[in-house]
Amino acid sequence: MIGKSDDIIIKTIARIFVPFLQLYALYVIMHGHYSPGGGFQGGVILGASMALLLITHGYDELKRRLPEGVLLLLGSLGVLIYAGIGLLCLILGGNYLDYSQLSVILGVDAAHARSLGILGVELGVGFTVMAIMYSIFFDISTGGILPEDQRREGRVEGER
Amino acid sequence: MDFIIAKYNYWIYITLMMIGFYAMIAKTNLIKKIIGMNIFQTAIILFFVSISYKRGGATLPILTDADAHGGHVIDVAQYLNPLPHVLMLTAIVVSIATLGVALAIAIMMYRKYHTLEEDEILKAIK
Amino acid sequence: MTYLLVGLAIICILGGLFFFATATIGLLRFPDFFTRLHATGKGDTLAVFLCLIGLALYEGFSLTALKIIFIAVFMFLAQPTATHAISRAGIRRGLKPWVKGEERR
Amino acid sequence: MIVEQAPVLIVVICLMSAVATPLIGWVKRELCYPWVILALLASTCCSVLVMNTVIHEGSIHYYLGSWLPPWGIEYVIDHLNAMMLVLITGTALLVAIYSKKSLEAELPDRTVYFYTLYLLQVTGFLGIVITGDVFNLYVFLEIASLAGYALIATGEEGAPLAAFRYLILGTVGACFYLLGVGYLYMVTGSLNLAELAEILPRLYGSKVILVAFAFFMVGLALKMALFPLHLWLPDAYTKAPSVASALIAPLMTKVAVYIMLRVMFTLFKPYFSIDLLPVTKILLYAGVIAICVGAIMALAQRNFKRMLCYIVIAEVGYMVGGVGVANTVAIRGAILHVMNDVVMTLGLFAVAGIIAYKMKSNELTAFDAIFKKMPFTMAAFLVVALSVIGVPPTCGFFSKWYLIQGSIMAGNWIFVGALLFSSLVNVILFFRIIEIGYYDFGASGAGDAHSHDERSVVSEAPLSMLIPTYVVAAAIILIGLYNQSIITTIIDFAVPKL
Amino acid sequence: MKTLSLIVSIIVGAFLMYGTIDMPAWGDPDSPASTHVSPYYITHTEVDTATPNMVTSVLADYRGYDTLGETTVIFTAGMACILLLRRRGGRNKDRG
Amino acid sequence: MNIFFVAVGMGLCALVFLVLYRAIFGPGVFNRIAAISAVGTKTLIILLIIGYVYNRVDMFIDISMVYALLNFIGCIAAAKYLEMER
Amino acid sequence: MNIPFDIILQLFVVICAVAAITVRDLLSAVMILGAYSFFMCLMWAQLGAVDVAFTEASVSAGIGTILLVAAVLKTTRRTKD
Amino acid sequence: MRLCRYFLYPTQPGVIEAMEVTLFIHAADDAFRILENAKAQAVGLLDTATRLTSETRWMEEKKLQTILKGAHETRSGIQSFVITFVMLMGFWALLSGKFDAFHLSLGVICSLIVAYLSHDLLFANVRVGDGRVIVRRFLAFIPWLLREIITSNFYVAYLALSPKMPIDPQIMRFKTKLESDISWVVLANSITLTPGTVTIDIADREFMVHALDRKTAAGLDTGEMEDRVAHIFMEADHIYIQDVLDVSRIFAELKRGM
Repeated sequence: MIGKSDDIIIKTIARIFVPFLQLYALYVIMHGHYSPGGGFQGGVILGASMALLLITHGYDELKRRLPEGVLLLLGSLGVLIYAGIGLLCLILGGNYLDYSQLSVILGVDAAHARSLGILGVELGVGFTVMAIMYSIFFDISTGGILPEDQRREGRVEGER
Repeated sequence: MDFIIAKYNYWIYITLMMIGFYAMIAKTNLIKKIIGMNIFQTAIILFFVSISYKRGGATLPILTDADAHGGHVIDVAQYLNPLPHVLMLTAIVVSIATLGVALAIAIMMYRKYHTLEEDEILKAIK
Repeated sequence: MTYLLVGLAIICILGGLFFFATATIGLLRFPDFFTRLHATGKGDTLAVFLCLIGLALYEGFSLTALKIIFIAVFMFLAQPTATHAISRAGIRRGLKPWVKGEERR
Repeated sequence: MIVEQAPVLIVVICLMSAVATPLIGWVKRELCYPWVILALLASTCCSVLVMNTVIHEGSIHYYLGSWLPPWGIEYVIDHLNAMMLVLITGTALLVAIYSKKSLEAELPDRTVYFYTLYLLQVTGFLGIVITGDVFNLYVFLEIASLAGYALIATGEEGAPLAAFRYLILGTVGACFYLLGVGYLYMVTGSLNLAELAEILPRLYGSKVILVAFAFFMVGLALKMALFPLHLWLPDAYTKAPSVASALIAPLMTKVAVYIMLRVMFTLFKPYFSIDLLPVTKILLYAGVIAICVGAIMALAQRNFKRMLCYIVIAEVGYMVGGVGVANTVAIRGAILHVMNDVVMTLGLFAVAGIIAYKMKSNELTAFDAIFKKMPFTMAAFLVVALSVIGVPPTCGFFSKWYLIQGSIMAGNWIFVGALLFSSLVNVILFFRIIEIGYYDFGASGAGDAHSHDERSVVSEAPLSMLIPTYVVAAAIILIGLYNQSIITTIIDFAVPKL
Repeated sequence: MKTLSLIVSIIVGAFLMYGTIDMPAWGDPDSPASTHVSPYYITHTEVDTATPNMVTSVLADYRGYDTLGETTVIFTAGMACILLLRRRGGRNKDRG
Repeated sequence: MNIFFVAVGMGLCALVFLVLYRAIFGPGVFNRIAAISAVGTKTLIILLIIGYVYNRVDMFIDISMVYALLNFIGCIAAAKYLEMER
Repeated sequence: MNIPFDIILQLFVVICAVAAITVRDLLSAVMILGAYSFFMCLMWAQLGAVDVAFTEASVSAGIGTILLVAAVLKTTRRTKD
Repeated sequence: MRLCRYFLYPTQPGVIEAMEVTLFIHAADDAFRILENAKAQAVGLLDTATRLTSETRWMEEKKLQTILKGAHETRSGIQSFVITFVMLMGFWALLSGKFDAFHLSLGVICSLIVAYLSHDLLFANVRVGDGRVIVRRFLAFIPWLLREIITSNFYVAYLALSPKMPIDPQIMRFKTKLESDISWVVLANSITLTPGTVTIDIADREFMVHALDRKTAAGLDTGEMEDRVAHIFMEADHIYIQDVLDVSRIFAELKRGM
């Protein structure tokens, strides 16, 4: 199901689009303060760009770029960043998720500390959403069987 | 007449909700049920977004440059109510997460029984 | 000058609307899948292009206009590719193209 | 500082360790089990700390992000919350200790993700119970539900279908709840539970409030499997893996009952729920029917776990009926029964898990001569069974006693009748099992000497499963013995002022 | 079954329509929803958080805990999919 | 000018209505995909026009862009999956 | 924004919803659901909920439809109702 | 690729420059002789020009290959990384519209990440050619394409609106002589956009095209578009009249320079 596409046109166009798509997703995450968007939306776009890469260039190409362990790590890391920022505020003496406490280490006033705290939180959300969306997509489109396992079993169903 | 004009948005959301609810209960196909679930959740989101709307030229819940740096008093009626939007972002996320899990369970079942009809699966289990 | 720009924008948008209309009519009237793709693949590309250029002209020279033009360029690349992908899937799945004299499907 | 921050730490420790579990499992799979126990232990300590603070200093308010209530989210912890917190963390800890062997037998290759979802489920429950914000409650309700669907779907043959039905109905329930929140928000403009409770009395005549209340109730009834909406429960809990059902069966329905109590008596004033609307009447009759149907259906089952599921439905009937009687004594009984029922259901499902682990089956035929094979397990089972029936020194007796007393005071003889009927049925149920287990019928198998020898050999469950079961049995007796002090220190503060 | 569910959904719909009678008119700027809590967000977002987009500031700061829960929901869904569908636990099998 | 934009938007809506006929009744999946990609392109323009009506185009342009990008991805994915259907 | 625009969009949404649950081919139903999400997104943009529209656009067009299509093709297109 | 080399290392590739100049001078004389002959022999012009251009192209190709063989690794690694980074940074500036230090540094970080992740995507097997020439020729190609697109749209409009709908769909196949994938993509998309034809499939260099009627199918068969695309990417040993004009213009420049 996630085999390489043999259509040269789609492959080439996807290849050209993917970097721009990823940069656009990062832009959406970073500029959630000023325009619509934020961590979740950007994460979804990142996940979609990886899904595009997966269906056009195949699993191996993607694995070379982002191994599965890294993906799992990113998925967990996102929530850990979010909860960790909250915990950091708690350790600095405020309540949980009180970003204004971050002004001590960031060296800016409270309002901007909150702004930066929002940025960090959005980054965390983006990581998690990217990894998880991609993972859900991968699981559903392959039925959860990794292609390498399939190959080991000698079956090549789905590698059309 | 006034009643209909003032509230037609709510009527549409109720219609959508009935459609989704009917699909969730009556259809036997699992994917159809999931589609119904999606419609149902979207209807509720529509309801919330309708709450946040203000007639009379209110603009998006993002401060314009003049208001952000002008230092003058911000007119509340000029901006839409942001809170329901926030709640609905969360609800959309929940709906997509539910969709993922539901599809995973449906695929799991298809793998075992080779059908997506609920009654046929029940027959196969018995 | 501004009047000229606005007039140009209106002409562009109306042209886009016209091509949208023909593409839609083509989509409805043509006899089979592949011929319908002709309508959407060509008509929509130009129509979107014209509309976006018109909107960008109306906006005047700004970053937003640049972004709109970027979308236009993007659509220029994406639309034919999507058309191609769909038609290829159709032919690979064994859809027979309509030939003259058959009933319309 | 720990004491001040303890409320948030209860949830956050659970959440962060849940998120870190896949990473730890990636490094080494065997580390997951001690990690989960460690996390739950820390969480339990915090919740006991919170409980202590609540008992001595009254209810706690904690402002997340330091934003004051109508604008930010706040935690409000009073006696009812604190009790639920301790119950949830304690149950989760016991089941986690219990889970090792059973999980290795049932899901050998998926333990890492199972533990992750396990912790997430506990996080969801804790978040529901601790929060003072109606929308935040919805979010955590969804966390708990999603984790629950997944845990149930990993079970035996037919579990996916049960999980799917649960998913559909659970989503309807959660969406109804969300709709109720929307209606309330529309006419009040606030999401904070305490503030809503202040604003709402001015609006009690409004139809919007009525619809919102009805949708809250229907949604929660779906989640707690009240009688006409209980159809998803038996399949789901029977077919789930035994660890999952030992976690979900005691907690899910009770958490829903907790939300119902909050909605009826904190969000809305008691006189709205009791006097202005016929809600309590409906709840009373629903409870009565649930008890009768649960008891009768339990009699008809040939599968032990399925029988327990119908008992759970009947127990939900107790609590809902107790709320429906609507006087102080009966509600006190209902709240005490929430506590007792968590413990008793945990004990029952733990025993069912042990038997499934040893016998590979939960059919009643597997109980042949089980007293000889597993004397210790069955001793614990006997204590739990006596409590479910309602025999005096155990805790089950006292909650039933309060319920009966309350309904007599209110003159609700039908509820008294239902309670007595259900006790009778429970007696029949458990004595049937004890009979099968005590005498060696030899119904299954070839009944020759060889199998007879095999049967009489003692093959007791592993200690990691036995110890939690015994803790539960001890808790049943202890709650029974000290019920008076529990009521005076905790439950009397939790009962709403009618 | 079909008629029954149709009846049920129509009953639910009718009940909801009954509820709309007392609702404030759609888009009324003076309805309680727009006057009670949200004005604070609109007027204070720039002062408190230096973020012009109030949706972001409410999402990540005023009600940041909700968003933490939301992220956890996503995480839960991902883990659920892996638990349900992956037949071999990824590379865990080889290492653990 | 506002009136003009609203009129264009209404015209596009009418066209979408026609395309919807193909999307709902069109024989086979392929006609539907073609129709839905056509709906997507028209939606893109309608979004921008809504932006002009609100006078905040710079906020709507991002949505429009993400729409274009993701509609393309969806189209490609659907085509690819259809191609290898059993 | 203005009433006729609103009513047209709502009409579309209802038509799509009815079609999505009545079509007898799952893949087509999923496609129509995609169109439904498009209109929902438009409607939210039109009600001024930009962030919600953004999320819906990214979720429905980006992931939701692809997930449903992948799931349908992983299982079957046949349905009885 | 050479484009960027010129931009980034303006002083370095002196060797290449020198070799090119000699080559060009060499070719210039040839070309002028040919052009003078062409006045007399109008028929022989194309043939000779063909030979000439293919020869120069062949020589240039060989030279480039020898030069670039050693530098291949660094090119695909660092250089494409840098180019990708610069392009992405430009894209970021377009998107962001905020030029203070904080947002620019964010942009640099994001561009670095994306460039690291996908530097080999944007320039994977792009055929080596003169970047400046390609860009210029591509820009020159666009007006023609636009004209074709507008024609095609009017054609579709005519077909859609005419009551009898005079169509006679055909499927035709032809082999292409283009070599690189990017040129295939340009060709295929141009075919899709121009009157009455849609590319359906490419397999083994064979294009499968659906045409609305016989005439458009025949129009495609002359291969004009393919020649234009080949001209853009300086491919295939086929000559198009513009190539000659191009070459002569270069030579005129050179002549003036000397």
